[in-house]
Amino acid sequence: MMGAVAAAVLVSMALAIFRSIKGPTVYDRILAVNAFGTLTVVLISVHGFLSGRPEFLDLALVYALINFIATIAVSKYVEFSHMGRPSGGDELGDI
Amino acid sequence: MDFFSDFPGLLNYWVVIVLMMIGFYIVIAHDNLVKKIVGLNIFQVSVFVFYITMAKIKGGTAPILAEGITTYSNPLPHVLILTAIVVGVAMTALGLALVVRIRDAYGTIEDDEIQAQESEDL
Amino acid sequence: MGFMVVIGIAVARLRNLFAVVMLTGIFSLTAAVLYVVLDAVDVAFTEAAVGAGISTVLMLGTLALTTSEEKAHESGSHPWALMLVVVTGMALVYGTLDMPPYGDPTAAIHHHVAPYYLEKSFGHTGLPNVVTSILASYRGYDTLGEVFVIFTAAAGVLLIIGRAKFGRRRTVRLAPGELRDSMRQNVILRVVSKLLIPVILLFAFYVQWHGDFGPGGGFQAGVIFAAGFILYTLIFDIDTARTMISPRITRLGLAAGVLLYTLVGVASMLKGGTFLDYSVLADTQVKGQHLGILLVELGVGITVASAMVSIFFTFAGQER
Amino acid sequence: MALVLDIVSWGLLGVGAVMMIIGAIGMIRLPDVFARMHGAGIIDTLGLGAIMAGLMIQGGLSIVTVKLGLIVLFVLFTGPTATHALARAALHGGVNPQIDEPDTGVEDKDQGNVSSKT
Repeated sequence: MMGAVAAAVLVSMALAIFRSIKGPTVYDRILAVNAFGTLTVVLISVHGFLSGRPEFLDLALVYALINFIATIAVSKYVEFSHMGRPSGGDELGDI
Repeated sequence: MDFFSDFPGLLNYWVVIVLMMIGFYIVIAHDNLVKKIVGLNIFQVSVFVFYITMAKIKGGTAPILAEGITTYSNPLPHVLILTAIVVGVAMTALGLALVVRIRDAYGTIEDDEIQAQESEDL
Repeated sequence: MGFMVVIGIAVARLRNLFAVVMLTGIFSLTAAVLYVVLDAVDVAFTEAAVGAGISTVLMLGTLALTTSEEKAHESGSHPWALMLVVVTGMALVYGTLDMPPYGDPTAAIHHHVAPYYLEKSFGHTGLPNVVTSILASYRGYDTLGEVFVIFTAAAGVLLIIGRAKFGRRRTVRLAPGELRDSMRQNVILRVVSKLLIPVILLFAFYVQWHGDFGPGGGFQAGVIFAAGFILYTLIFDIDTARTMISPRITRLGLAAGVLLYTLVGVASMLKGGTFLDYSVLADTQVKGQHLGILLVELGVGITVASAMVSIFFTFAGQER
Repeated sequence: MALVLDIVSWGLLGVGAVMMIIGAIGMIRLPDVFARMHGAGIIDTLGLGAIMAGLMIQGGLSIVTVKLGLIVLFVLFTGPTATHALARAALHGGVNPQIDEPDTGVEDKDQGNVSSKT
């Protein structure tokens, strides 16, 4: 059963990768990366139970955390950094 | 996840080699400097995977001692790669800083355009 | 593994650098999953924090400073490059034919010092995480070298692009009350981040001190700690972040971590041992080792955290 | 009692797995970014939540359960926030087509959808 869950997660990961490679807009890619991160969290937890040593869940927590920060950084980058915007301003450099 | 560990013999190494070659190709065939650094990263990751693959022992678990477990994977490559990853990101940062600096000096991050400007100056 | 190849090829083909950076993020997440499957939890920890988090952010910073489009080549593909790559790959595949098969417990690598570490490390250091014991104690010299490399890299970044450029400086003074077009305006983000940042920093400390017993340690904790500040900088702006933790502090921390590491070594010399021999630091060997590893990991953590924060600040503070 | 718990946990895991796949298919099939966010939302909330709940029951009362709970809490906090930031970025960017990629080929029409909806 655990194996089935892991397989389902892997299939979803494949779909997310497909979206992130294909993704017509930048936002599709970001969305896919975010979803991929969530799927990774699940996969790590399930793998912990599969291999019988479920105490390594700190890892999954770090993944969730980093995933969030990366998504915020990317959203900020696409929202505020327009190259060559005349007004300059401090939103340009601080991604 | 069982089908990961049921891979026959050398397949893992071959995948590592394919990855390494992809990274190598990016580094030598692309002119964009950021792309080159990405290629370098891929190359790096392939080496990491190679080491970690060598460390794995079938039926072993992570090298954190606990009661009732006798087989552990080899911890030594893990240590080497752990530090290598952090050093790798420091190197990446240095490379990216150089790219930014090059962009300031030449106004471009394409290798061939930089070469062209250099030959004009001479 | 199949995923990684697909992503790698896609990275090679895509021309939009932004998409390439995104794919690199996924690539490194996949690599981290692979490490977990191959039992390297500590490595996966580091890769997740460093590869997926910090390097993505740094690459975005570079893209913000340069350009996000790769120019098309006139020459098209490079047949010579492809040929060279294929030939090298063939040679390497030929080389693997002599490698021991995957997961073979009789391979040469598992019979040198590894069994010694696995059997003796608990008796020597009293720590269940063998990776930490090897990292900080048996191979303490190596790790000291790595810390110096990180120190040097951060110093190099500061030297190369750390100075504000003349002529390109255009500081825009905002009238009081004028809306800043930034993420600070976004209430939801601001509130959630304010809630989360203390938790992140606390978690970093947990990883730092718990590294002796589970996956974790100085390198990972430093990166997570830095990630907390990076999040703050993303939500507010670089100037606000600089008032909170000034570049002086990060520079000081950069040196202090390395110094702490070295001083532990010197202290063990003064107490009659050799350099970085922690056994003499306390009454019993196990206690001494434990204390030494704790201090050394703290030094590593301080250096890594300050290095990451100062590198990020340097990139973020570049264009203003 | 143990059997009941097992059945409940398997049920939750199954529900979670199905939700994951539904969400991922949604991310592929739906027409534009804002619609696709709903697919990602299913993965974030119901998929992750159900699987974690199932694992919690498997793990029993221990530190593992606490950590799983922390993960769920964390993702429930961050997931919607990240999606919100992304949606804002997309909304602002959809008006301004210069962050488009040029090499999308056929699917460039999707961008038209985005800007017409915003």
